[in-house]
Amino acid sequence: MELVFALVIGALTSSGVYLLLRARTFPVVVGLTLISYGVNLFLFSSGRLATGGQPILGSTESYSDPLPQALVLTAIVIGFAMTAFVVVLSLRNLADNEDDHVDGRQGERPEKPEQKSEEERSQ
Amino acid sequence: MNPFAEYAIAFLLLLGGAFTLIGAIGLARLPDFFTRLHGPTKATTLGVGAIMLSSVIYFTARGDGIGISEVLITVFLFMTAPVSANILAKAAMHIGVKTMDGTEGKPWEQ
Amino acid sequence: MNHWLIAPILIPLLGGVLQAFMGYAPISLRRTLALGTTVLLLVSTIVLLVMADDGSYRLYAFGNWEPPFGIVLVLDRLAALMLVMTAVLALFAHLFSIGGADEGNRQFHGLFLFQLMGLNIAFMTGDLFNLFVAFEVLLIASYGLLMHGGGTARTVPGLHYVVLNLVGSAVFLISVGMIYSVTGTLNMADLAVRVLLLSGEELELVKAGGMMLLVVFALKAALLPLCFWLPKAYARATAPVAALFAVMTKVGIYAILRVYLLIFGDDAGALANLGMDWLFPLALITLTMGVVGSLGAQSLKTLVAWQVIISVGTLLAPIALGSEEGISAALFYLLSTTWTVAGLFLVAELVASQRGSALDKIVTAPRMRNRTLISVLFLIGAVAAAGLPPLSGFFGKLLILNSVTSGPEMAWLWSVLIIGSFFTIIAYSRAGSIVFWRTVDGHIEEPKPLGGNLRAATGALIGLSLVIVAFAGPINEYTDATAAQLQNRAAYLEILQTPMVGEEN
Amino acid sequence: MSLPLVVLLPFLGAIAAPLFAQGGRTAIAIASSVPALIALAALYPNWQVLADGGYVLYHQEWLPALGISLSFRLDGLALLFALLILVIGLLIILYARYYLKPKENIAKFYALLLCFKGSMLGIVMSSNLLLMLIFWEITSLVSFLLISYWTHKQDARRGARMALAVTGGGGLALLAGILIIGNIVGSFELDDVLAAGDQIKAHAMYPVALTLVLLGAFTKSAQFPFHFWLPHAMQAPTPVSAYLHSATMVKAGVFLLARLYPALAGTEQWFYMVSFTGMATLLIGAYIAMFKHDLKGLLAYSTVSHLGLITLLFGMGTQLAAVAAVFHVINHATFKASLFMAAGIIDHETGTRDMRRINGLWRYMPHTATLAMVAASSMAGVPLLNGFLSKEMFFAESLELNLPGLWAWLPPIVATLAGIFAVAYSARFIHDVFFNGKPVDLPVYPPHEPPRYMKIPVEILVFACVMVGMFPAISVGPLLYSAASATLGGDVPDYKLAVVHGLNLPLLMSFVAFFGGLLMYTQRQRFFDFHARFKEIDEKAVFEAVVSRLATFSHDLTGRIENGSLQRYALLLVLSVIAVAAAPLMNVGIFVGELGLSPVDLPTAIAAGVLIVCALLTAFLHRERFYALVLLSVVGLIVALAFARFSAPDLAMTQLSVEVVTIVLLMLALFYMPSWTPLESTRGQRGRDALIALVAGVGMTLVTLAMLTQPFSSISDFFLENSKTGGGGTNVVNVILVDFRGFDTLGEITVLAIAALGIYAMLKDTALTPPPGDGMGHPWTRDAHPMMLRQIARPMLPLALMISAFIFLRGHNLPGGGFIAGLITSVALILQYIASGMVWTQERIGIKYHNVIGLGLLFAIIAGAGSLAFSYPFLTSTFGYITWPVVGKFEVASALVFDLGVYLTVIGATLLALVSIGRLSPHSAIKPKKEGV
Amino acid sequence: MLDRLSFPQPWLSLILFVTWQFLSDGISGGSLVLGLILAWAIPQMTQGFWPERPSFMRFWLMPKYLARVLKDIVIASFEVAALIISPRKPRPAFVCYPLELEHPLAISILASTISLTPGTVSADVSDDQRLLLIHALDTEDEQEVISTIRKRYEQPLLEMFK
Amino acid sequence: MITIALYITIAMVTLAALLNVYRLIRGPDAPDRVLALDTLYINAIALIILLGITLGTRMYLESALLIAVMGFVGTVAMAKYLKRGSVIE
Ligand code: NA
Ligand code: NA
Repeated sequence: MELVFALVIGALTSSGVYLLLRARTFPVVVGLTLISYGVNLFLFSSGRLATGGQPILGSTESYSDPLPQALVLTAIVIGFAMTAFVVVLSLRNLADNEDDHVDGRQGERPEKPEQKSEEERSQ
Repeated sequence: MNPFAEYAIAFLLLLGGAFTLIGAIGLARLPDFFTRLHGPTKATTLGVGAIMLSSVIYFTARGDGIGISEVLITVFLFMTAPVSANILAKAAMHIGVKTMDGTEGKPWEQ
Repeated sequence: MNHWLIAPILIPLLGGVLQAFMGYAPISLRRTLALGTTVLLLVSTIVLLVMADDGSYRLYAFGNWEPPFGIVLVLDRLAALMLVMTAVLALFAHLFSIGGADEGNRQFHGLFLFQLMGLNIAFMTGDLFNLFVAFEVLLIASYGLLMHGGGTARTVPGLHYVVLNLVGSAVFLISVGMIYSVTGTLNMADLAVRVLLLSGEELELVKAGGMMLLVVFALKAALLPLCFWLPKAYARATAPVAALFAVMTKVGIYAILRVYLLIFGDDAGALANLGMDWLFPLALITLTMGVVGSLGAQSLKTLVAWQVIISVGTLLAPIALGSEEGISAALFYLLSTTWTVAGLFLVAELVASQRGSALDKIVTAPRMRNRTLISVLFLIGAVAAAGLPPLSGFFGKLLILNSVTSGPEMAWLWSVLIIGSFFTIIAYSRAGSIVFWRTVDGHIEEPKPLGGNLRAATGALIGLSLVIVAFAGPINEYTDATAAQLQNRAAYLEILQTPMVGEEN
Repeated sequence: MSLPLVVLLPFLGAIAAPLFAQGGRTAIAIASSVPALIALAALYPNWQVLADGGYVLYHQEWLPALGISLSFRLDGLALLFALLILVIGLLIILYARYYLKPKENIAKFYALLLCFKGSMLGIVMSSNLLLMLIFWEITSLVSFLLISYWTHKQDARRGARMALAVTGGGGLALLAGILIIGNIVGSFELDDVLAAGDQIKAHAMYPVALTLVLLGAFTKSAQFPFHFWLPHAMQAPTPVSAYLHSATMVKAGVFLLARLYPALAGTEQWFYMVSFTGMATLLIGAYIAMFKHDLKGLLAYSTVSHLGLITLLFGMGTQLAAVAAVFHVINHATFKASLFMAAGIIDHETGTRDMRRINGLWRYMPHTATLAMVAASSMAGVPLLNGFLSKEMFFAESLELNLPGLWAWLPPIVATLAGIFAVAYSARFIHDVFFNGKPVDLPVYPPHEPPRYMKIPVEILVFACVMVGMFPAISVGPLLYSAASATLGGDVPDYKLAVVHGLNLPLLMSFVAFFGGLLMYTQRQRFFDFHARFKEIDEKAVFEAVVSRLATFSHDLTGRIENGSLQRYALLLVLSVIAVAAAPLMNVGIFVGELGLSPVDLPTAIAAGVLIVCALLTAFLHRERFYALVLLSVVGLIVALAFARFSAPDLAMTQLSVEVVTIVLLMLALFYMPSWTPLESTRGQRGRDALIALVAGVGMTLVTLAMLTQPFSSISDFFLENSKTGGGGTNVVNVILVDFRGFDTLGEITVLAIAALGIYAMLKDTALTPPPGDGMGHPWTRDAHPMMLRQIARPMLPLALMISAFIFLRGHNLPGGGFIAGLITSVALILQYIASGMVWTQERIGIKYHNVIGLGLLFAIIAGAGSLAFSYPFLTSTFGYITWPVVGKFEVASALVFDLGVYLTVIGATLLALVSIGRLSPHSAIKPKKEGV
Repeated sequence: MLDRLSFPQPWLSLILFVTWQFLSDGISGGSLVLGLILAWAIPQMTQGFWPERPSFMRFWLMPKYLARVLKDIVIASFEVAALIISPRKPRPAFVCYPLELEHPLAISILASTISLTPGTVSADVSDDQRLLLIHALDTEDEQEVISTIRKRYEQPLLEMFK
Repeated sequence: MITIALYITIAMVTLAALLNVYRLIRGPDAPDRVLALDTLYINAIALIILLGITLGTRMYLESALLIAVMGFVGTVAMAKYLKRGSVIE
């Protein structure tokens, strides 16, 4: 079980990291989402894996660790807020720069031309 | 547990499983989108409905009180499945997915 | 339990909530309330500073749950120092924003106050996961603030900043998971106790987690090679936001100080001084990179943004060496550089507002309005930033130089710091002489008048470098005491014994 | 107390002087003179102590941690320099009163001059090395501002920057040197340092400290090869040149040599470094001075040369040489300051400083000419003038140097050669300016004598030259003695101050120099021709080019590193994480810990397999964006199932609801984006990224495996034990969220709230043009709100609200709670938006989401703050059981109010975020109102 | 004023009340009171979201209709299952069904019924709500499909929504 | 008996899910994928119910309910995106 779970987290991380390194906002956002799935599962599993041990008092004999669950719940909600923000930011990027690159190929108005008037070159 | 309940539960489970599987087979096997649409909308819905029913009987028979959530889920599924099918069909017609050879009539323009 | 401890969190929170409700209230009312909140915050942090100065640790246990089970706030000298530093900075940045930078977006004041709340939680929390939450609060507010002000220039750097920090947050959570999975606790003091018991695979897991945490903090602190998100983001942020952001990298530095001295400090056995051997060379390279960046800067704001990077390197080098003197020196410099850099961002904004289309670019332009005032402010700021006498930056750097006494570290730190200062002087003198002195004939359309708020806020932040010099003795005593307190791990651990309300006697 | 006052007074004056600007230039000049007058008066009472070989000390602790104290020390050396600074300073103030044009900002000038004066006094009177360094660097800064006083002149700005770079940089080296010395001695107090000379010289770090200190001294005193800044600093107004660049600031370097003489001198390193630097400077300065056509340029190089002379004297290391050095400091200050002032007068009156145009001024300004000629003669070393005396001492000392073999000839030859050059350029100064035919094309013609008062300072200084030259023992004897005594640390050698010491070798050298110089001057054209063959280096241009190159290089380098590519930054971050985590993980031998692996059941394995396949497919097929989203949904669904499978019902529910909201959000965004990502990366890049991704994934797998198989205990037993009794609920996760760790939750809903507010703010004036149809060429359908969907959405809302209420209320005891309930309500409302559109739905909701968010946070805060009234800490929960008729017994918990806050915030934030995006749609009739102030 | 206290959608309220009793762990005083509150409050809040509520409806005919549909679903499901499993190719057809029902809710119920009963899926309703497009999985005679639907489902619905 | 029936059912539903995933990956058109996803959601409901019966707990029923709700909304949103572009307008 542990191996399967570990492989799942590994696959999520790998896919997420690969997408994170893409050149456009959309894959990056998808990559971040995958990473956060992986991270949530990881944090969750820091309390170890249990079957049928839901931490509802009285529902079972032995309980799984409730603390990581609470942490992950917090992490999920925060992750959602962050994802929403970054999605909207990529929309803003699209609006401002008319395409969705994040690799420096656009969006940056070149600063070079203004260099001419440097003091050093004035004479 | 009441043996009658046990039989019912087992029967409903197997029935539900079978229908779910058949719905999935339909989804996998049928030739075009519109024919595939038939599998999930009913076979799967019915299959899950049967499993729900077995769950209701199971927990009721165990004396955990009447399980109504399952019924709620089933009702909900029966209400939504046609709408999902409808809106997906509309999307498919909009995109203009191919219909299988020998289909009578035509989808509407969207 | 002393309820003053939650004041720096509740005050901005309530202020922020109020702002959320008041979206459509007249701006004057919103401004008044927002500024009032900041003033109240400052007052509360000063109270805490006075309390913390007795050298004891004060604990605030949320929900009256004793640590390590509940979340606690811990007030000590370091926390109080960070709180006051931030509140002072915030007050002036806020005052500046009221000069017009807050227009065009009704959420500005709310975001500003929430950001302060996040910062203050980060400075006070004694819980590792709550530190994560604090980071998220201050980050999400900073994302909003960074994008404040319209225009397209800040979108791309904003996106970089946000995405990198999201990855950082993910790494933070992984670290928390790794550490929790071995120690089974989240309270920092408890962690400090438990890491001593580790061995074998468990130890390595915590070590890896701790190192990843260091990467997260280094990302916040903008340590090379994780600093490249900063210059453009800061340079393009609205001025008061950039000024407030001067404290953002310091959160990373604070976190390194807090977590690494407490959990992975000298006494942490096999985990002692985890990662510090990485930190020192990286700090020096960061400093160098900052100097290179500032030499190549083509606008004042970019120049100041790279100064932030320089500060980070300057601060982390002595921290990495870990001596009490070094930490004290770093704290002194921290205070100085944070305020100075913030002030310089505001100066750059004044320049931009008075130079027509040339803005704050380091190019020749027609003579700006209000040149005398602005150039004097720039001069003072630049002297303080470059670390020349007689302003605060000099004393900070001097303390840092003095804190290392021998060995190759001394040679490296001295060379990099001193040569770096030299090139910083060149960068500032070049920028200043081009921007302020070199003028061409031409017309500048009537600029916005420099309102009293703008002058007062900028003048005050810049002037603080003089105040620090005037009170250098007491401040240094305080930072000495803070460093000593930080090094005394055992004293911190006593918070675990604090009785809860109703348990006293 | 008088010592710090002396230093402080000029600074006070700098603040006060501008206040007199209203009163005109004379008023402000008088006001600016007051500090120096008071200072002189304050110094006077100390004279007797000094004359007796003692010194006055003032000590006040400042920053003990740094070793900086407010220590001042007045001894002979300090007094000598203080007098130079104060007296010449007074003369400069008077002179500048007439020199500056009426429209120029004289207040600023005087203020800066006074600041300079104060910091210069600080240098010479500090008894703490770090304090001295502070003043040292202030002089660099103030001189920067003074040189660039005429900010509109490019040369002035450049000269100033160069001066700052060299002297400020030297100051930093000096700082390092001082810190080393302080470390060796254990104190920065001058007394301690001077007393520890042997200790310093014996220390391993001595050569380093010495080099650094000398770097400071040499840069400040314009020693070769740092001499180049000084001539360019002549772009300053002449009073500045006269004051800073002849009398005071450049003397700070040699002052430092004198000050630290007992501590550092007397070693081979000292001897070679100082004397050879001095020698080179002496010769090179004198040589170049001959060829300068610019009056001030000539004086500047002459100054360089004389500073070299003084340095050489200090370098010799003999006591007599040191005395000569101190003596020459005085003499050079007097004649050079007067020469600068004369040059300034000439410049002022003729409008140029070019000696090729200035000729025959004797006819126009005989008075000034006389003064200048006397001073220039002193510079040349003509007997009966003060320059002659110290030069003789110098010649004598140059013969005393014990260099091996033929090297012994070097100093006297250099000295004589420099003497020849000095005579030559002095002759040129006299002849070329005041005689040599008629002026050529002067900008101001005819020139005449300057205002009366402008000449007074020159007269005074020239008078001093003559007095010292003729009556050295009377005029300067005691001062020199006490200064020399202070320099040498007590034992002054026997020396005689006489006009002529008789016929000896030094006198012969003087003769050679004098006639050689005159001869050289008469043959000047040959030398000029010879010199013209060498290309002259314009140091300023070089400096500017270097700085400019540096700036461009830095900019390019920065641009290459900080290239604006998120990919690179993210790569660096990922690599950093991998790098730091790798080392410890390498030490983990076997990643399967004590607990070993447990068996896996088939459905779990299949689900995991599907998840893995879908995750990898998402990565590999991401360019087809909608497909990627569908795959992502599968992943999200299986993650939720995993939570359920491994005993986390709350998480499963949260994950499910968040997942669908996220997908809706992504689709809202995808509408505006290209539905395809074109292939842009190279195969190599993809391979590299895949490799890194693989490493990251393998790393996480191993870590997870190691983690899951370690035995474990945690603080959670406490939560399980106290959840019911202390928190009043049986759903431990929920009790943790609203009670044990309620503060996290408060932070978390704040995050949600801020995100929504931020999103709203960010989008309110964003305009996006959506594509007219999908990526495959189909225009969008007109049917925005299909009928069946609308019909199903109607009953869905009340049903969902009831489910929300159910999930909310049971949350404390069973899976559920505020978050999940809030998300269900949100999703139900989102369905209304999807089914019936923005306008329709918004009309019916009728509340501002901002207020819902605010209300939610407020509920949470109030629930938390209630306990404060009972002086329990924030967020202390309370619960109780109440029995009502009909209703029966039920639980009332403050945590429920907190959870209600969570519920409301979640709804407000989720909907505000989604609706803000929805409003961008061109079909939406709800347009964001343009926000005013 | 009293209007505000009424139950704007009594049937909905009833359904909510009953459902709540099922959801709650057994019927108790608490669940009754809470159910009553919810049954009142939720329709108060959501009534605006259901503007085109049918003004008249014979609810009592509903159970009979539902029973018939359920029976059809179960029986016909086996047919479809058989079809899916069998190797025979289906003979699909798009059928335009002219609607007699007018109320949108009624049309929706009919369309849903058609979709749930095996062999047919409602693919679309025309803009003027006069035609229903049905996809039949395996049919030879379109008219038979139309008449079956008309007889078995639309007529009862017309009764209900009279 | 129930246990055996349960295992067989779980196997069938899991197999069904696999077939859904096959269709989802195979496509060929976007509506096919969404349809497959929708079906997968419904299968997931069945799996959760079966999990609950296996574990003998009803703690996961609400998760199943939520899958039903969320699956529907997700499907609707995706379908609307495919034909209309803007999901909320
Ligand atoms: Na001439
Ligand atoms: Na409690």
